[in-house]
Amino acid sequence: MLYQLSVLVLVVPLIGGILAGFLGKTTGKTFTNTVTIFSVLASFLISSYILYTILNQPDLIFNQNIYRWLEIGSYSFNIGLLIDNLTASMMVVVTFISLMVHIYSIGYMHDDPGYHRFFSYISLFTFAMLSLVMANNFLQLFFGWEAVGVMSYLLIGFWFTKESAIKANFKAFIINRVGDMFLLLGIALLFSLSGSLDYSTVFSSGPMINNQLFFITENLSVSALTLACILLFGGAMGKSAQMPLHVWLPDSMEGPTPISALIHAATMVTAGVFMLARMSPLFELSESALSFVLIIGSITAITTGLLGLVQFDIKRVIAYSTLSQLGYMVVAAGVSAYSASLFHLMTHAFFKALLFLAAGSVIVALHHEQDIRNMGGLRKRLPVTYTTSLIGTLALIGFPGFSGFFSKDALIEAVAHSTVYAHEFAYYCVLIGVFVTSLYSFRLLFIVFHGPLSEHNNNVQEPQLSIVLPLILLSIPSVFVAWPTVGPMVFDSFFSNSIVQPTSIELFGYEFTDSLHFLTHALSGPVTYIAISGIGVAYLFYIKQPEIPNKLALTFKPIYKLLREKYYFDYLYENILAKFFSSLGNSLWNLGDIKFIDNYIVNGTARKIESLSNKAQLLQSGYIYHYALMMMLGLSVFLGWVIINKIGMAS
Amino acid sequence: MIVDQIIWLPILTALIIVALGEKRSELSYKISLFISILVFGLSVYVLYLFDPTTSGFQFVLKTQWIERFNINYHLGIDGISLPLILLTTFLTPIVIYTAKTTSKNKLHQYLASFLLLEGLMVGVFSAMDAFLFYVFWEAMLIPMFLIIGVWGGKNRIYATVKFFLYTFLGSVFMLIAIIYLYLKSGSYLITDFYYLPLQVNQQIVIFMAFLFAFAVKIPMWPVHTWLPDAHVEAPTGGSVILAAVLLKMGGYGLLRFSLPISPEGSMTLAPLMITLSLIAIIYIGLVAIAQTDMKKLIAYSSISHMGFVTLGCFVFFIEGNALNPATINLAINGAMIQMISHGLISAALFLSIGVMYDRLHTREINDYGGIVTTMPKFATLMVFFALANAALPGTSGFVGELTVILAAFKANGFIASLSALTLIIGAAYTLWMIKRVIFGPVKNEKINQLNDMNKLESISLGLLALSILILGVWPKPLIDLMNESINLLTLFITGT
Amino acid sequence: MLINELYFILPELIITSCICLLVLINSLAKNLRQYSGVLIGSAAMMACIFVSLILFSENSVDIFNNHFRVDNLATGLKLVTFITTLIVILGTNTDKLNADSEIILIELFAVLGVLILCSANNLLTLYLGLETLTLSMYGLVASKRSSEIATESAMKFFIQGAIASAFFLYGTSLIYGLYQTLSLTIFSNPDINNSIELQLALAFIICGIAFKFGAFPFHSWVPDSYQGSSNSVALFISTVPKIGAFALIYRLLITSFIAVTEFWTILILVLGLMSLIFGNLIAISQSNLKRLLGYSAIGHMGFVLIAISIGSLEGAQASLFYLLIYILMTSVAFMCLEVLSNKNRSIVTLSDIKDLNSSHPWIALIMLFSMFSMVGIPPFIGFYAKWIVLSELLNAGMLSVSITAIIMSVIAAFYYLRVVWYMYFEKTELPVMQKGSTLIQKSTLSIIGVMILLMGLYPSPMIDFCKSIISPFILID
Amino acid sequence: MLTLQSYLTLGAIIFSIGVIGIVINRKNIIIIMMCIELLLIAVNFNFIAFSYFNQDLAGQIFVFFILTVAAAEAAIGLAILVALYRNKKTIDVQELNSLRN
Repeated sequence: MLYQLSVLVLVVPLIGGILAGFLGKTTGKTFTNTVTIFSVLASFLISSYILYTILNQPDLIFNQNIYRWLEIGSYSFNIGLLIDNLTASMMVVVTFISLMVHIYSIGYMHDDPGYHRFFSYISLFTFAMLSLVMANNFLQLFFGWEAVGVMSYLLIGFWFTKESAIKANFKAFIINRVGDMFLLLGIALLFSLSGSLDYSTVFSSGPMINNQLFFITENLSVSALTLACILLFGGAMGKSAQMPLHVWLPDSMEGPTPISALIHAATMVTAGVFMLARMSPLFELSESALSFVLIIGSITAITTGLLGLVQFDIKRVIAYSTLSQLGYMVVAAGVSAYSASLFHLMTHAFFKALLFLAAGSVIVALHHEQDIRNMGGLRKRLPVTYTTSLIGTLALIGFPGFSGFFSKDALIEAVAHSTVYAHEFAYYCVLIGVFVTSLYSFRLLFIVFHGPLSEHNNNVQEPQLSIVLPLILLSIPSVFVAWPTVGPMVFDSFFSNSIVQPTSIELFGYEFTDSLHFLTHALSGPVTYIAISGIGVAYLFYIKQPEIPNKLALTFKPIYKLLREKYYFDYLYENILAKFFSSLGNSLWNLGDIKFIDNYIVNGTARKIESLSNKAQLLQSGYIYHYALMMMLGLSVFLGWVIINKIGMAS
Repeated sequence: MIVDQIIWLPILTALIIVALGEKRSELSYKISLFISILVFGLSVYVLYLFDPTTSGFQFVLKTQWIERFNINYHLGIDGISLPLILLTTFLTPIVIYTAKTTSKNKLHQYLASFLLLEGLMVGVFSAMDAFLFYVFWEAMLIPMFLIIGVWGGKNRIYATVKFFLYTFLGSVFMLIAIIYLYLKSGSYLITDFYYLPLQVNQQIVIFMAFLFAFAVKIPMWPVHTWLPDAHVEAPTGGSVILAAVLLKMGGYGLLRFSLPISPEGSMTLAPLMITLSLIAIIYIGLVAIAQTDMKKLIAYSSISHMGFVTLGCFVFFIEGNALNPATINLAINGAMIQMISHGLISAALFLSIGVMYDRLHTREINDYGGIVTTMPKFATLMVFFALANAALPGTSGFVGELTVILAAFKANGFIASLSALTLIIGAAYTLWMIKRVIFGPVKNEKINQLNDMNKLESISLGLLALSILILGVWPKPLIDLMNESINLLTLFITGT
Repeated sequence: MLINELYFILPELIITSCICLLVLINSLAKNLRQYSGVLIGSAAMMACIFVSLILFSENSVDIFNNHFRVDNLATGLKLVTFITTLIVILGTNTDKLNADSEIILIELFAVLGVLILCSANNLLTLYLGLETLTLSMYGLVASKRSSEIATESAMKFFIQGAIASAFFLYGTSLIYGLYQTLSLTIFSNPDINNSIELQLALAFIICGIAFKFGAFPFHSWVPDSYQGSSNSVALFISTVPKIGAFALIYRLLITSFIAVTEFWTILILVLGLMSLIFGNLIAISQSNLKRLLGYSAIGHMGFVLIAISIGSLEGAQASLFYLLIYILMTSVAFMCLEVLSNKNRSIVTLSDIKDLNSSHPWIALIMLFSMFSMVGIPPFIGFYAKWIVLSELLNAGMLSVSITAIIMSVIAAFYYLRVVWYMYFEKTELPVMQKGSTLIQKSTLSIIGVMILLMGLYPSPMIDFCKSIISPFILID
Repeated sequence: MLTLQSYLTLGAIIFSIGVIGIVINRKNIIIIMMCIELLLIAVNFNFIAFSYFNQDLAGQIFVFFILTVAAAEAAIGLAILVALYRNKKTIDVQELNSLRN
């Protein structure tokens, strides 16, 4: 029963997407959005039902193959479903956000020529994402992994006539491919060790793998498992945009705003985090892999947050905040507090989607104006948007009581109590990160909504309902979702059937009784105060004395430049690596192929033969006495040969 | 019997069409289309009759041919040849169908050449007698030579002569090897060669002799340079058949001759072969990035993809110190799938380029841009094919590369990692082309005038897209077809 | 018993009588000239074919005091000669020029010479046959009296031919001096001593033979006479005399002088390789189609000689097989030219056949058959020729030689391809638009053109034929 | 007393003279034809010498044939020469080189 339902969850958006894609153009907008929205709604309802059921009857959890994809000798690769708490909750999150975005897009994409294309893409994306989270084996994981990548490729480049857009989506795909390569290699390594791609088999053989070695050279070797985990995490770095593979995410803002909300904030980018949680049985076995994860995560959390401070594109600011939040989640995974990271993933999904959609509604209201320097004082004009984005911001910085507060605090607790290598470093990173987060978030809020209202924004008003509704719908969970869920999800054994992690005591050194108590306990920690101080500084900088930031920028010019240039990563990738490889290809082609092989060897031989033939035909002078001479020489050579032979024999 | 018909029906039709002459090319178009579809039907019927649970040859047909040298007209089909035959008979109708997109002079000869090619290619894949194999193998050069030379581009003569001499030079060494094996075994039956007791150094020599022929066809670096020229100059149909089927003959030869006849030889030379494959995958991939001509780009990508075939054929030799049948199975199956899927994908890509070329008469990437705004349907398919070429999961392109990489990793992590670079490089050159050709602002007025695919084009491209998708979503049936035969091959390789 | 000895030389008699008949007609009834040659010639050939088919069943006899041997080889080669000649005669233009120069009459003389060569069993007979053939060939080449190059090439041909026959005779004289006999049967005695005198004599004789084959460095007459003579003549001299040459080498070396096989095989091998290499190399840089075919003929003769140099029975069979196939291919090639040209325009250079595919698709196709057959691409018969020679070479363990041969044939492929690409790929402003040739010619051409393909599809009969006429009992070892 | 040896030597010398004559002659064809006759004479010399010393007639018969054939050959040769002269108005060896590649 449940199995059929889950298959339905998977298939319905696919069908919706296909219908929209093929018939959308002819049948018109209403058909398109109805079919897609209803399909997504259906899968949302079903997945909520599934979640509900397995919460009540945990024995219904199942891991079943749909069909055998490939069978070679003893190896078999399957397509299958693994439905447990982790999957179910992810399904709910994904489908809910996707539903919101669908509804939102009705308004946002209203007069876009590619309307039906857009809807079919996002439905297909939903399908891909679902197949990623519902996978019960690496093959399907990889399939979903790449499929979401492709959908994001198509959606970033949705406005394909914009040079910047197609540049961004190309970049995004290639960088994701780098991650995917690592993921594939990790999968291959696991396969070569365990002989299967099914989660269950691989995980069960984890301990056995653990003490195997992978020989880099005859005498130099590493633990195969650690290598595998790091390779897998390499994949996560690509998808979840961790340093140094993060550069694609800010550029991906070239896509329509709903996409930024759906793919580049809520769902796809969290695939990496989800994968880490999924692979917890393996990661838990390798201390060093965990600390690698931890270090990468904390670096990302802090550095990308700083970048958010100097951006003027409303969406880019949020994008950088997404990056840093992803860093938080990875950090949590690094200290093996997977539940916390997943919890943060969930809350973040809600409030970040909210923030993006709010930004989107601002953009729509201002007729696709994205530069915050041209905004200001919009709170009177856009009350709903203002409130909702305020809620989102508060949730983001982890203001007490908001969902973000619980998740972030639990996460930081975990880091504090961690004993993994480099946990102190991580701890300071996340603490500073909290400050930075609130600073840039409120900078954005203040600049956009407070201050003087520029006159050309005078007649701005709230966009239509389909845009505003999702904001309201999303702000509800952004505030409250954590209250009931934090206990079971983070501290209790909600994920115990899908994730291997230490007990909450070991993790947080704190006995959870109820959310309120957790709140009060959290207030004893530094986090909240750091966050509030961040707000204060932001108030000072952007309301009281708006000139300070510029002063700072001038005083710390090099640092400012470094931030503006995003640590020169783009420069490195585009102007050095890309250039290098294309020029390498060029020279290989010109020198290797054309000059050497073709001209020198192939045509060279031809020329040689031709010249030989020209030399040889000089024999045919046309003079009879030459011919006669040739004949005579021929004869005399023979005779001479005979005689010499004879002499040779004689002597 | 039926195999016989699959071979000779197209060839006889070709003769008839030539006899019909230029006046009745309309009629000959109809005839050849009908026949080629009929032949495809026949081969599907073979598929239906084919028994995948047995490893040996089926539909065997044997009659005396040249008594003096104990040569027989000896045909048979096994799991390795059947998929390739299906590929051939599937693509030929498409090529013939799309022959009408542009007006050609001497259309009848064009069609005849393709029918001739089809028959000969099926002959190559179904010959059980080495001599017969060689006859088909060489005879193929003639129609291809004409196709490139008569209906090709500006520089066609250079290209086609280069193609001919390159391949001819390669295959004569194979002839010597075949004769040598005959003198040893007293028969030209390929399967008799498998049982010959050969010293390792003899095996190496024989392997090299065969390699000359197959490496040129596949083509492997450094004997690949005929391919880009041939592709660029060939008419669309020519490129399609060239990339989709002719290249596969090389891989087929490796599986049919080199590996089972000289296992120790292959074992000894495996490092060389693997190196060449990796060079093909990486070096050629990088070269592909540098291309400005779409056909050249796809040609180089073909070489790079065929690198996976050769890798799959040899990588298992370096696993540990003992051969592991499981890995051999995995790798060779991977190589086979890679061949089939590359056949479909490259065919599709060349057809798509043909679609654009017929409209704008240029293959330069820089002359294009923003195709999608005027040809949305076509652009969708083109992007799909491009992604398939970049080995996107869910398309057939992924299956082969996945299996080969898995097998490679079992053998050696570094070779696997190097070959996995194709994920990046392949995506880079394919999507780089897509970015500049399909997307972006409309480049010039001509592109504004373009009209989307007509019925011919959409049907043929659609068929290809469908088959690529199906193979990608559910490759199991294909594997089940080959599994037994490949098991047998594995036995020969392991020498048990 | 003279009468039943005459029965065995019936073909020769028929030819001779036809010659006389032709001479009479041409001199008495001038108006019949134009067709008399073709009619009588072809009739004679058919008769001879019929007769030699009967003789084929007879077992071999030596007649005229062992001067004349009629065995399988003789009859078989004669049969081939007749068929070839028939084809040639049917393919020859029946225009005024050919009629005036009575080429068919002279061709019949040449055929007579070949026949005598085929069954000569005595150095004297051999010499007479040889001269009959050579002299009439001089006449043929010079038959285009009014043309400069024809006469010039004839002159050169004559001089070289004379020198060659002198060489041959000198060798013969030495042989005679050594053994006081001219009868070949004596020489086939396996225990004659391998003296230096004998070797010197053989060296002289082999030079003579090499000239007949047109092997390097005795080849210069081949391209000249092909280019100089008219297409009709080239068609003849490129085919029939080669049979005589083979008969010569077979009678004189393969079946005689078995004792010194090791010696003469080396010389033949050297000649073969040289002609293979030089013929094909020089052919690459030819623009005149007939000259090109001449050099390609040298290359092919290289193959034939290499095959003979194996020195075994199979070698001889392979070389005969190659020779017959070469004759078929060449006659097709030259007949294409013959059919295309008429008195207004003679097709000689490559540029003449540009875009032939548009004007004469069928003839172009046949020419393509012959060209690819010469390259050695299956399924055309030329491939089997090369393949058999190669397998015999490998069988004899001559790997390096076979690789050289292979490489050379790949190089040779280039100029054959050039002919094809001129016919198919090039465009031209003055296509061949003339209808010079008769229906008979066209149909003959079509038949033999298709033969190239059909024999390729089923070569067994040809192989068996060669096997049967080179009967094993000769080689004693 | 003359031995076979000396006859053969003489024949050889004549033969070589003939060949060399052909090769080094740059003037006209008539000389070449004479040289050819020399070659044949040398051969005849050999034959006769052999047949005399070996007491075997076949050689002399052969010589008769050679003579006749030589006559015929000369006839044809001269005929060609005449035709050639009619066309080219020269028989100078150096100018007969129109047949080249």
